[in-house]
Amino acid sequence: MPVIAGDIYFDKVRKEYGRVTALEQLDLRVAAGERLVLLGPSGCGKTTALRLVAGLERVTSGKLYLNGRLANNLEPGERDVAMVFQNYALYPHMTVWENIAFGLQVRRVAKEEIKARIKEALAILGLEGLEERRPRELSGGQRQRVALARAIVKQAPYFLLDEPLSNLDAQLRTQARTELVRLHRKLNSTMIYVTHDQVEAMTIGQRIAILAGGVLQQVDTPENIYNRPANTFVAKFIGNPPMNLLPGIVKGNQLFLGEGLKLIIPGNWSAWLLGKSQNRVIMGLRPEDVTLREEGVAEGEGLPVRITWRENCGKERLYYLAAGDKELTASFSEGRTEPRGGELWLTIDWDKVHFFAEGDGNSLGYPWNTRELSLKAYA
Amino acid sequence: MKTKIPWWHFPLLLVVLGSLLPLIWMLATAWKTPEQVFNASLNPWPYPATAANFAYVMGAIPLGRYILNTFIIAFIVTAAKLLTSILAAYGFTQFSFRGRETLFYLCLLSIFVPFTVTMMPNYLFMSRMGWLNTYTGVALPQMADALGIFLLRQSIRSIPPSLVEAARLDRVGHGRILGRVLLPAIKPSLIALGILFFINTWNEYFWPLLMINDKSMYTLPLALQMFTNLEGGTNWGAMMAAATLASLPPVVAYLLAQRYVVDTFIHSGLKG
Amino acid sequence: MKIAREPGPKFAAIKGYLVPWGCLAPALAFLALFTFWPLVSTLKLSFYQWNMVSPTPKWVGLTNYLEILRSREFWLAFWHTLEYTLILLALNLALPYITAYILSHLVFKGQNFYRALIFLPSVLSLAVAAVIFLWLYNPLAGPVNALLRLLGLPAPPWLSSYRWVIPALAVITAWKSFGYNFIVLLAGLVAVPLELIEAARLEKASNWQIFWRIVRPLTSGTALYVLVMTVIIGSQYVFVPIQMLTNGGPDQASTNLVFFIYQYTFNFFQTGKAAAAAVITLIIFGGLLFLQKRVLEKGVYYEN
Amino acid sequence: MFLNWRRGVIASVLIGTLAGSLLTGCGTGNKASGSGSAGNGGKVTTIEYWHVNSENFGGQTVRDLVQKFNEQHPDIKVVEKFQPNMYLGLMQNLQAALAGGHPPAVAQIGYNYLDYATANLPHLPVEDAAKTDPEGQAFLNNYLPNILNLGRVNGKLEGVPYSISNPVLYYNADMFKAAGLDPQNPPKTWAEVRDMARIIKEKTGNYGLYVQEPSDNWAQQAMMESNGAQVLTRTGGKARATFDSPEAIEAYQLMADMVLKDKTALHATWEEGTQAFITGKVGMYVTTIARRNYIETSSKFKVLTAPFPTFGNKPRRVPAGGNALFIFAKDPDQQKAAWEFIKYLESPEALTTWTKGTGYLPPRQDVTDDPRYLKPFMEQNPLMKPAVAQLPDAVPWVSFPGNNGLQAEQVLLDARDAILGGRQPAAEVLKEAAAKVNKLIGN
Repeated sequence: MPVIAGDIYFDKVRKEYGRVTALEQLDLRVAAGERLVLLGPSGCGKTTALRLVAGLERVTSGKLYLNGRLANNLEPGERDVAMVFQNYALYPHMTVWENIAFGLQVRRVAKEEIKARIKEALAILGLEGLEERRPRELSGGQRQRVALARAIVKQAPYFLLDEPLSNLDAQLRTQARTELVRLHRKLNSTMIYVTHDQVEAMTIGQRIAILAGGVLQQVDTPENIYNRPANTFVAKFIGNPPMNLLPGIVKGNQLFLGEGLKLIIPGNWSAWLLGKSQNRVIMGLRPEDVTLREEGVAEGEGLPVRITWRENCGKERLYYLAAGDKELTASFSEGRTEPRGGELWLTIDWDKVHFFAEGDGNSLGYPWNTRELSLKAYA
Repeated sequence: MKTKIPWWHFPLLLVVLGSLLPLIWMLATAWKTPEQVFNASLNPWPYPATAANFAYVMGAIPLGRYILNTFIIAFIVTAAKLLTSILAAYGFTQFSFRGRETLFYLCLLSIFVPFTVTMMPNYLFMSRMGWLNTYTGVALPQMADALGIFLLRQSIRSIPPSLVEAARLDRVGHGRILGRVLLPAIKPSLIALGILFFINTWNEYFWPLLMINDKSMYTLPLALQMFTNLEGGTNWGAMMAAATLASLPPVVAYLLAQRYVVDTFIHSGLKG
Repeated sequence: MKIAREPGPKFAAIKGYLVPWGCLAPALAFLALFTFWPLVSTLKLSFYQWNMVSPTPKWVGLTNYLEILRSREFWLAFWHTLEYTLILLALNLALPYITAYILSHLVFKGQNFYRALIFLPSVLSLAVAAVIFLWLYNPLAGPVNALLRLLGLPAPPWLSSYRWVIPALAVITAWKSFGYNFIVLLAGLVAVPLELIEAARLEKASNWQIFWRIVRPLTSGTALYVLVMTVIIGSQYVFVPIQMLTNGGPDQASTNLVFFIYQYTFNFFQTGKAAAAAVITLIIFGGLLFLQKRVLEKGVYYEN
Repeated sequence: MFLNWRRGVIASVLIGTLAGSLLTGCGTGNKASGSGSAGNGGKVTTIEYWHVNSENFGGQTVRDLVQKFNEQHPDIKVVEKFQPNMYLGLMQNLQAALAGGHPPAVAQIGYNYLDYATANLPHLPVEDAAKTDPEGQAFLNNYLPNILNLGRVNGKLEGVPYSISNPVLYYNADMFKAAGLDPQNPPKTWAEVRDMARIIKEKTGNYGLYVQEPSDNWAQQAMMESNGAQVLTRTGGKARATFDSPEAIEAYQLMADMVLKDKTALHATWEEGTQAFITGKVGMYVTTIARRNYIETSSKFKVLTAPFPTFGNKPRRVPAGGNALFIFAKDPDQQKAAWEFIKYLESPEALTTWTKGTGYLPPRQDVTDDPRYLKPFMEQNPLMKPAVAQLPDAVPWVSFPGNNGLQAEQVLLDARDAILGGRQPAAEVLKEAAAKVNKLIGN
């Protein structure tokens, strides 16, 4: 059931509820056929953005285009969007079949056609045999798939999903993620997927748009979001456990992180930071990118740390470290040599370090070419 | 635990007794001869029982006609109240516009306007329109009910808004959103409310008393007063027979649907 | 894909208003015509002297108000309204509250039996209730007094006694409305999570403590609803037995504000005074509502 | 789709029924009212007749009379309508009907509302109606002058007296015997009433007396005025409440003493008092002759009647109870039909039916004594005799004038409750009440 997809364009879109601003000037283009994930903590405006596309909310200012057409004043029913709600919004008094057929009947789709489409959708989602059940007689996963089926039979150019997996247990969720991606490949529609779960975002999105406080933080591929976070918010939000962020002062080729915590910055970074003329910085270090040594290192080559707590998470081990008055996390996946404890030295792989400006938290960039990873790889 | 149970049944049984005793006496007196009425008023078991009071009542008043009058009025009022309440509840929940809350609270305020404050102008209005002694006169002022609007608004708000949103995305019109999505979802509340409206209208005394003075248009509660006329002397047996007959339809309806009625009352959030 | 016609903003605006107002219109029209317009109309009438028949109502300014506020009957009606209300609060709030608590949390068998029978009187007409009690209260032959005499107790003439007429009439109303309030309160009570009560049981709280410290605060929203309804609807319900059985007598000992207004309208045809009394009543009820909003709601717990 | 279609039909049927029932004004009620057409040319003039006669109080008699009249007058159709709650109820509905512009053509007006109705309700005085009829004056000559006066207000005949009743003393002959009293010698004065009541109480334990207490002061007026008081004194067109005179207070205090001090008299509603008498719990009962039939048939003992007791040698003065017929029709044809109907109701034949069916006394002397009409009935019903004998003692039932007349009546009712309920002595209550009434009626 391939559909002709359309693109979606937010042009300085703003949404206010009374005195509360949910979205501040969103500029975002979703390409036709693309799978975009809106990611952010609750209250960041991601669901609002989705509902604006659906027409369930009206834009306060700015323009919203669907397929190049101004959509600000279109009724939801005129927009040709299919949507899966967080709570699935299945009509409790209708059977599975009636739930799926309802929208099509309203649109006066021919009976035969309705039958064919539902059959196909049920087959795709493995719902055969459940046609006569009512929602309350279904399991959570089945309900979610009925909601999906109801959305896909519409064969709409836009496919909107509002945290569709949040009510499922962990195992089902993993399974559903792959199903969703497969489904999208079949449908070919433009899909916006809203979630607060970074794993879902990373696995489902071709691109991820991260929102916080109604402001768009970064839009990029999952790899770039992870490897090249645009600011401290993204850096901290993506990755588990989150990135260590250590404020410091750059003096020449030296970085002072605190009392007795000094690092020598290698040449390429030193020149780069000099060029940014920013001496108050925040250094970002992912927990998996640090090394702990038992033997001492030269001054400026590492930081003296102490282990305060350790956690065994099965596949990996987490170490909570104290370096002077700073706290850090380090993680070690299985197989890596583990330190025994006591006085340790933490060393850094400078190829995996991030620097942000202290004031606005924006990334200071990288001294090497940042465009090596591109969107094309995922097309 | 078992030893605990009987003790608490005692106060409950007292309450049940209080609820039932007046009814038992109504029934008993209806079957008594005038002599038994006065000389054995405490006896709840009329022996020998007589159906004379019922025969007298049936002969004295056109009972069928009164049942029909009462039913028609109760039906019109119930249907109209449900219709206006449903529409208004839909309007208050599905749209946002300036002054919506103010308007809603204004509606609610009407619950607290005592009937006596409005009765006089309404009475004059009806009499000027020539609607005294008509079903219209009795039914028209009761066709909207703020309590109904309030309770249905609560019910609609208790179902997830996404149900309606999903329908809107499917280009479902307002009529069908209401008819096929919302109403089925709040069916228990609707039924409970309908029953409540029906019983209340069936039992209404005051407004019909003002509106109707034509005997052929009486409702059952009004017919009762024909047996309490002062100069004629009260025939208690007949009066209780009439009271029994007037109560029979709602009581039978209630007993038949009893579990359902009470359950819907309990589960439909009619608590407000 | 078909491209739909894009409606102009003006069209959208009109269409946007048509449906909501269309939905609200019937209810609002009826309420406006039969509740709010009469309210205004009553307010207007309260400044006139008029007997409903004469073609020209006479403007008398505040005279109606002054005369009413100076009359003994009005203040009797006022205090009696309070008296009725207090009795009804005991019989139609406190008693059903406790009954519902017993049924919902202390008794596990016969739930349906109790519910069904306790609710039964509330499907009857107040007119029926009044007629039944007229017989029960009959001073010479009525069952109540027959029983009292049998027990050797004094048997007062309930409906013509200064002391007993108000409680006697209030009982009629209470009997008829008890079941409804009981069910409403029961609905509130069964919604209280059982875990909370079990937790309290573990603390060895007595049944009364559980009711007063846990159940009552958690159901105070429902109770407030019943309270307001008892105060406002109660005085209107009491009207029916007053009108049918005592006509406010003896010597205005059973009149209340609602009956007072009725009496001035339909017995004395002093429309203006009746209207003035209606306005005063409305102000009193308004004050009560305000009080409820400001004072009582502070202590109320709402689920949402 | 089928499902949808069916639902649509049901919905539209429901809405249709609703709208239909609203638009048509539903039914039977309205057709009869008012619409008088030109009486000539074979057209039928329809008029309404409002009465207070419930099922067990002459309702059937009214229907019979109306049916007979309609048979005799093919050009007039009378529709009878019962008004609940007696004359007060009828006045309420009448007031409303007038406000709405659809009054009945003929209605029974209780004598105690005569003044109020005349002053406040637009009507056609029967005196004027009679003038248009050549036989009118001759017709009015059939009445006793003091009876015809009952329909007069300020000298003008406003309504034709129709139902007449007066208060008599019923007594339980069996109980008299049980108390050692002579059933053939009922009390003639109130002093005797008080003594006998005491004896009955002592000997049988029952109450001695009950005087009716409905929502009017009819029987109490009889007591006060028989003691020489005037409830209302009219001087030069002005009326003044005078029921606080020593005579009035004395009469009332006597009653209060029997209730409160002697505890030989019952203070209860009319309903309860009647029951008490017919179930043999009260020895003597002062109430209207219009209740004779009910009392006689309901009592299991021998009931006798005596004239209303007097105060010593003072003349007996009993207010006439019952009603006069008023014309409220506005259309000339209807007015004519109304007058025809009144003449019929007041004809000897109709009055005979009326008296037999209700117990009211006929307002026309020629009916009572005529063997063709009521004479045989009167002979068979000796209980009627005292009432007939009292007719010359009839005085008008007090009707308070002015806009507040109806409220004045209520003040007197409240006073009765206050005195007999023991709130205050008669003197204080009546003084207070008289001041209030005087204020209400404009003094």
